[in-house]
Amino acid sequence: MTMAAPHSTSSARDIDTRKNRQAWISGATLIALSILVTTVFSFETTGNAVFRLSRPSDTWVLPDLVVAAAPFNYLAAAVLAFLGVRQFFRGGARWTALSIGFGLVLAVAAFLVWATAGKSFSLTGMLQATMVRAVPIALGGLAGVLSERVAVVNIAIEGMLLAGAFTGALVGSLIGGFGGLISAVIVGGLFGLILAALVVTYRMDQIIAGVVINLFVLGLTSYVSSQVFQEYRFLNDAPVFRAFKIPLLGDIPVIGPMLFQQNLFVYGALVMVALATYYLFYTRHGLQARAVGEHPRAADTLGINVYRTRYVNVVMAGMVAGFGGAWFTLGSVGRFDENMTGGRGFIGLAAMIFGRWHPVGALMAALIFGFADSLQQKLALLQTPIPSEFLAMAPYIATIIVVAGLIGRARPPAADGKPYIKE
Amino acid sequence: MDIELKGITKRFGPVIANSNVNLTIRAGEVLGLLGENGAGKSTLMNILSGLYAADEGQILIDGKPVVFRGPGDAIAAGIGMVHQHFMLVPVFTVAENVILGVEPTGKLDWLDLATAHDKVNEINGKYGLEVDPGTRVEDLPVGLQQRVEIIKVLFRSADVLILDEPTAVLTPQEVTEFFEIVKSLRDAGKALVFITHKLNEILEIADRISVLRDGQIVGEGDPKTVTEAQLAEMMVGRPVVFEVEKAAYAPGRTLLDVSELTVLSDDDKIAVDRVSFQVKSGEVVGIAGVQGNGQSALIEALTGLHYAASGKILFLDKDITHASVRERHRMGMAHIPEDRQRSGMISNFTVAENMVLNTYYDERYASGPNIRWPDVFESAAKYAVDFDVRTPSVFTRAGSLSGGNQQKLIVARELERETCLVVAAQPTRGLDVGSIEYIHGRLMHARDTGDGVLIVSSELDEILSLSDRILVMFKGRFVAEFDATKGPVDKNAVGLAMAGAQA
Amino acid sequence: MTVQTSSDTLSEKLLQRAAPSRTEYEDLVVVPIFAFIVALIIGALVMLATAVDPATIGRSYIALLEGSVGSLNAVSETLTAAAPLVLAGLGLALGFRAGLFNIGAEGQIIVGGLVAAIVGFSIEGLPWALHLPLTLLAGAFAGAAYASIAGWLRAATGAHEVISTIMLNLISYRLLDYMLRLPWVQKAERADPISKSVVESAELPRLLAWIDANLRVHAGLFLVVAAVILIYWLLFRTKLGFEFRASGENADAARYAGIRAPLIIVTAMGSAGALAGLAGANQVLGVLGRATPGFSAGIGFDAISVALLGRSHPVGVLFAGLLFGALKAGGRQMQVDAGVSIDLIGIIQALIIVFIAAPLLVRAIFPWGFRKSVTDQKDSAA
Amino acid sequence: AFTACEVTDTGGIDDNSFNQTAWKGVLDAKEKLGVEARYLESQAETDYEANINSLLGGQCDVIITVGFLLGDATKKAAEANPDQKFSIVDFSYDPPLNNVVGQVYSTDEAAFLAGYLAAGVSKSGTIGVFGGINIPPVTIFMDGFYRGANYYNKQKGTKVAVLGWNPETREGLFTNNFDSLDDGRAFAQNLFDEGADIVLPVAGPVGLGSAALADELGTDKLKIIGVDADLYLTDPQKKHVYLTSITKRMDSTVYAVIEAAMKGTYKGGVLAGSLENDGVGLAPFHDMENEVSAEMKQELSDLRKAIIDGTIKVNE
Ligand SMILES: Nc1ncnc2c1ncn2[C@@H]1O[C@H](COP(=O)(O)OP(=O)(O)OP(=O)(O)O)[C@@H](O)[C@H]1O
Ligand SMILES: Nc1ncnc2c1ncn2[C@@H]1O[C@H](COP(=O)(O)OP(=O)(O)OP(=O)(O)O)[C@@H](O)[C@H]1O
Ligand SMILES: [Mg+2]
Ligand SMILES: [Mg+2]
Repeated sequence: MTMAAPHSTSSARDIDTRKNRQAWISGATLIALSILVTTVFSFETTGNAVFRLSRPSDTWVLPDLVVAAAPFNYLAAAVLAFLGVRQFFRGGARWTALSIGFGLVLAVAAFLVWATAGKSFSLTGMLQATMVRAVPIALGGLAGVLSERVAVVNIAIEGMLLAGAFTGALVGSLIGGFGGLISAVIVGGLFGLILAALVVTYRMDQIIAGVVINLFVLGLTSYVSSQVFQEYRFLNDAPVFRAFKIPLLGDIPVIGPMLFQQNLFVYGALVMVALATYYLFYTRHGLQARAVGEHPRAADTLGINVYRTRYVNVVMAGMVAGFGGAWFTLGSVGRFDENMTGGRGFIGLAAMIFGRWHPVGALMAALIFGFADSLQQKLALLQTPIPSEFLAMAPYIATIIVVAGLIGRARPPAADGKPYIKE
Repeated sequence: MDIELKGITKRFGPVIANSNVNLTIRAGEVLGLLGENGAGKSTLMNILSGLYAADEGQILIDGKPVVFRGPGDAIAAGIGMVHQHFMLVPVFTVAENVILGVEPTGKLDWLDLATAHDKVNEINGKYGLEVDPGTRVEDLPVGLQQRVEIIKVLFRSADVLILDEPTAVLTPQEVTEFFEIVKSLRDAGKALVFITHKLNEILEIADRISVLRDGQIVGEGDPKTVTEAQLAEMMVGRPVVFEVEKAAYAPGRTLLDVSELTVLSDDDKIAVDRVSFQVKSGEVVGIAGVQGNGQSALIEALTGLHYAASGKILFLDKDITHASVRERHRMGMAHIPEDRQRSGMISNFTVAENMVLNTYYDERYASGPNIRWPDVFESAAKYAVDFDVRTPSVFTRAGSLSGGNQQKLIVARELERETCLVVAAQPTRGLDVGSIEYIHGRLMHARDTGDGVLIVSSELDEILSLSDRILVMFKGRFVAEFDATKGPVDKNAVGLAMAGAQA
Repeated sequence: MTVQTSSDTLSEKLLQRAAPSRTEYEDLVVVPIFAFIVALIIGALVMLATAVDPATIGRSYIALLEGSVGSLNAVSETLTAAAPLVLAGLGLALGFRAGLFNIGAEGQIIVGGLVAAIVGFSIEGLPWALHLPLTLLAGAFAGAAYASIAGWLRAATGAHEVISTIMLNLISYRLLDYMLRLPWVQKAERADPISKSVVESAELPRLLAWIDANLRVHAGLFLVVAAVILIYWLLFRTKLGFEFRASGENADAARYAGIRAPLIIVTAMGSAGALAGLAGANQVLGVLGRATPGFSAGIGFDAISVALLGRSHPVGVLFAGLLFGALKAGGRQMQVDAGVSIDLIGIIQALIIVFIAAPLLVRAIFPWGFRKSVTDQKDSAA
Repeated sequence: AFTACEVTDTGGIDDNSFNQTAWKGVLDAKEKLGVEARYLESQAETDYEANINSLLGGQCDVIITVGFLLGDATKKAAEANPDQKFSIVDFSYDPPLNNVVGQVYSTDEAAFLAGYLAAGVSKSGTIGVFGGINIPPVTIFMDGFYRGANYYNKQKGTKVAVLGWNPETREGLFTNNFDSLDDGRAFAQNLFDEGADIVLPVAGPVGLGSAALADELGTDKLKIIGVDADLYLTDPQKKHVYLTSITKRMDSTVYAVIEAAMKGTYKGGVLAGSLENDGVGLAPFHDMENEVSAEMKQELSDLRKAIIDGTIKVNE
């Protein structure tokens, strides 16, 4: 391996490398963004965009962030153009990803400034909402990571979330919030167990098993909700875990409200992401779990019990999803409603893929989604000329763009979706 | 530690993989285990290593019967196995692979990788293995992956090492080094079982030889007295011809003319670097090289699976540098891909469907948008017979055939149609002598009837016995060329060139 | 000469198909029957657990039967509900066969149905024989185009189709809401967001209106039958189908065989979208007569179950679709007659799929229902 | 027995909103008139026609369909079955059908009052509104609310801002669904972050999520105005957060239709609910009595009269 480069650089130059093409494509994208920012977001834009960083009630009140709209956007366009042109001349290399990432952020900022020109909104509130909206998606994504890392495809996240929400509401109404939360986690784990049994022991197709669990949970919870909750309303009136401020940290401007003035579920999600990262990548059982996901036969030959590992991890995934599901009821509105998870489990699945099967990646993906979602709400208030339906599409379109443009072919665990048959 | 297998029988549904097998394994000795594809060697050893449970029979360790409920038990009893198909997690590092299942752990289940690295280095030093514990296994050449497997077994302080076809992927130099390791292990008092299809190797290294056929022990041999021919006959049940018969070298027109071809790997590294060569009709050109030196990328570029970053490929005087896979097929290029399971066939398709995998659109089988299945079935049956593909019917799942028959199926598909250039990558990897004999005969037949044949193989003997000209590839370039038409080529010289020594 | 004949008889032997084994027969016939029975029993247990008295449970299952096949109207409702499920299910099955997990049928139904509605109301004066096919084609084409976005993204950038189709579903809902309040789409003088009505020449005529005006079964039925045959033919008889299946089973091997993966991905997605779009058009032209918010009614998601239950085989999809249609129609009757919430049907559907998709489970529950596995082995060995 | 049947919209019978309010009318009739009551939930729009069909055939004396989305299906069934009595909530036909009573409501009148009230009660000078989907049955509330607050500004020279709806561009804040309670919470939070201390969610059960937020924040920070039913009564768990509700007395109109059908006075046509006949109105303030000044109460009652006699137009 020592004489790895007997090649002249000239031969590397004139050949058509993928990297060069990528550099050109991203260069063109950046320039297109620059043109967009100039023509649409800067031209005829006047006034200041005011972003409120603090609420009057905060301990330390920061002044509002006032941005002169037109100059800022012209500047942004110029930077974008510079980055784009640079791509063509320098071929980008390792700057490509960075440039395009920075360029996207800049374009979003320019868009925001344009929409806010002459008005104001609470940036802190938006970030706090970003975090809140990201929680169920991040937990769903984390549940996906845990089970797919042992090669069990988890389409059932949606159902597990819904089961958690339902149990949280029902048991929470009867014995209180913590009881509800624990039961939700247990029931989530139970569905994890069912999924594991179906796919590991009974070798059912993993996708069918997931779809079926979703269908079953939706049917059962809707049935009970209309057949029972309708009549006995006290069964569907759970207490909500309130936000509590972590002393000192919670007082940090902007970041404080986002991270440290939240409820149990937000802290729980952050802790779980950290724990899962530790478990998967720094512990013995995590190593074994990943081995089972990548090459179950190899794990088996080394005396690792593939089936048991799959059971354990899928049950853990179910428990995480159960916790995430409880967020809908115990962490948000205190009552269950039919299909109240509204597809958040599927978005969690997307977050998992987008986050490259890594807990932190899934959290980041969920935050991007949460950001697009709360941005959309702010824009609706700012009265942009864009119809509300199109604003509501923003998170979804953003997800597609990011997945297509930045992620490309992510590599799932090698054995993902394949049943393991001993002998 | 001595081990005795007594009356082992194992069935997979209707298949009897082992039937009443008795075998003794002794400390300080290398037992050579021979047998055709599907004879039951791997199954027997998987039973010994606890992966499978025997249906009947007993395992005795130092005279005491033991029962293994899983590989964990066997490992605990000091039995380690290096599997025929590597049991390594490609995305893990060497150290992670080695410790998997017996991880050194700190508090809170913390994975102690530092200790793991130390231990790997310790074993490295003891047996002269030299593998960097921090490298990802998928980035290692096959030869080194092999060593990782051995380190794994040693790390578990095994006294019995089972090596299932460990040399199938090694260069001659690597085999020599590997045998050194085996000998040092034997001298350290370990018991070894060595499975291979290569008779010369077994004669060189084994202290005793057992031969399996159809799941039964059919004979034993003493490596000092027995000959290769005797062993081969014992395995196959009939005399085997080792020499490849071929007609006199009479090259015709140039079929393939490659000039200054550069190919990039998926991560944009240069895999093939400005390579030029030609293949003429009626000749066999062999490309020798250790895996990972660009042969696969070269083949992919020639067959249209990977784009050429620069350079030119002429086929039948036509520029096909940017032609599609299909166009090249149509012009008469046949391709036997190196990984038959992954890319050569579709296991869930039937034999018939696989037989027409790249000819289904041909007029012979299709009219308009339709495929005429009866015609397909008939042809498939014919070719299966012609090429000795042993299958219950053409409607059988191809995945259920044995490896040798799968390979014959692919060869049948590629050679039955009108071709003029055969590109064969590792055409006989992992096959037994009988199948190898057959496939070599077929390739030579193609040459003798005027086709050009390009063979890429890491099996040096194969290259030497088939090729008219030999090109040695190292780090993406041809570093040596040998002419085999005027007399035998020096095997050592080729081996050295493969290892990068300047010719 | 002798060699010749022996190889001929050999190849003849190779052409003999093995008779379907006992296990195959059991999986195909016995397992579904058991699955259905177990699902009903568990459904009854759920009802018992929620304080429904046994008499009502009995009444509800009788209603389920009556409502699905008990009368002409019931059969008509079953067929009406099954039609879009089968159409969209066929599309999904096609995708599954090609290795694409397309969750996007819902969005494709919406876009297909919406475009069909627009073509259906905006052209007037065309004869029936021209207008209806044109409208159906427009729906199919729109569905295909919408699905192709996900296909193209997958082929060009590797973006996972599961994500992109989920997102495209969500986008399509908003798009529909938006379109329905555009002045040229919205029904005149109606404040609510429904499209103009499809003119008569674009409607799928009701087949049994001459018996009773309330019988809703419509000419979309012919579409369904044609689609089942077409997809069967496409998948198992044509070159394109072979390419689909090859790519789905082993994309690598397909590439080696000269099949162009990107093209296949886009074509397969497109065909799947066309069928889903047709399902949307079927609803708009045959059932609703116009586009309304949420007219897709989750059919795209039920179709996933239908395709999976039908094992991605056109005939299987047909039967699975009919089963789901029957449960839907019967469930309605169940709610009316016995007052049991139709949501129970969801539970029963899920259970049926579980038991059909995991034959091992059914065998474990009913060991006496099946031959012992040892005899099984002897069967296949013989 | 005399049987009254209800076909719900897709929200389901338990939506805490118009399906449920209408069902309450049927239940009232069951209790007071001794009729038999049945309902059928629509799971999707494709079900409407089938659901109505399955209630035909003489088992129901009167069929009540709920929601404007059932308009066409009801018309079709009514024309095909001229002897069957129908009534539809939130819809009317022009020309009227002989066997359908359309029940419609001038909700903007009540919403106008609510807007006026909210503008007066707000301490922050900002009030907010959001809707389910951008469709007329929703936006009519938002229009009335917006104009009511503006009327207050005009009268008092104040500058109370209404967030979430612009009657000119007809764009605003919408959850784009009627079932995600969590959206209801997030959207209210968003409005609260921008300074609103009173929020009107016009999105059926989604509004219950907003109520959960107000409960958590405390009613001094955020108050909710309910829609359709008096949510103080129908959502007893969170009753303390409701300043008032814009009521649409679907229960009383439904009851009236059933009673008429039973007594033989049933006649097809339109039954219009307005401030005048108490078909729509503002619910009592209940626990919030003290939050609303006597002066405001007086003004509201005057405003109500003015709207009824037409001196104030709510729709301009
Ligand atoms: N992530 C995990 N995957 C699989 N099993 C787990 C996991 N975490 C804990 N367990 C199980 O919890 C139990 C206690 O763990 P502990 O580490 O003590 O077992 P162990 O001695 O390592 O067992 P083994 O050697 O069989 O793995 C074991 O049964 C273990 O298999
Ligand atoms: N898991 C299995 N399921 C069913 N049949 C099996 C399985 N493993 C092996 N067999 C069958 O058992 C027989 C013996 O296989 P085995 O792998 O032991 O042969 P081998 O001697 O190792 O062959 P090779 O030289 O190809 O490695 C073959 O017929 C094979 O098809
Ligand atoms: Mg319901
Ligand atoms: Mg073997």
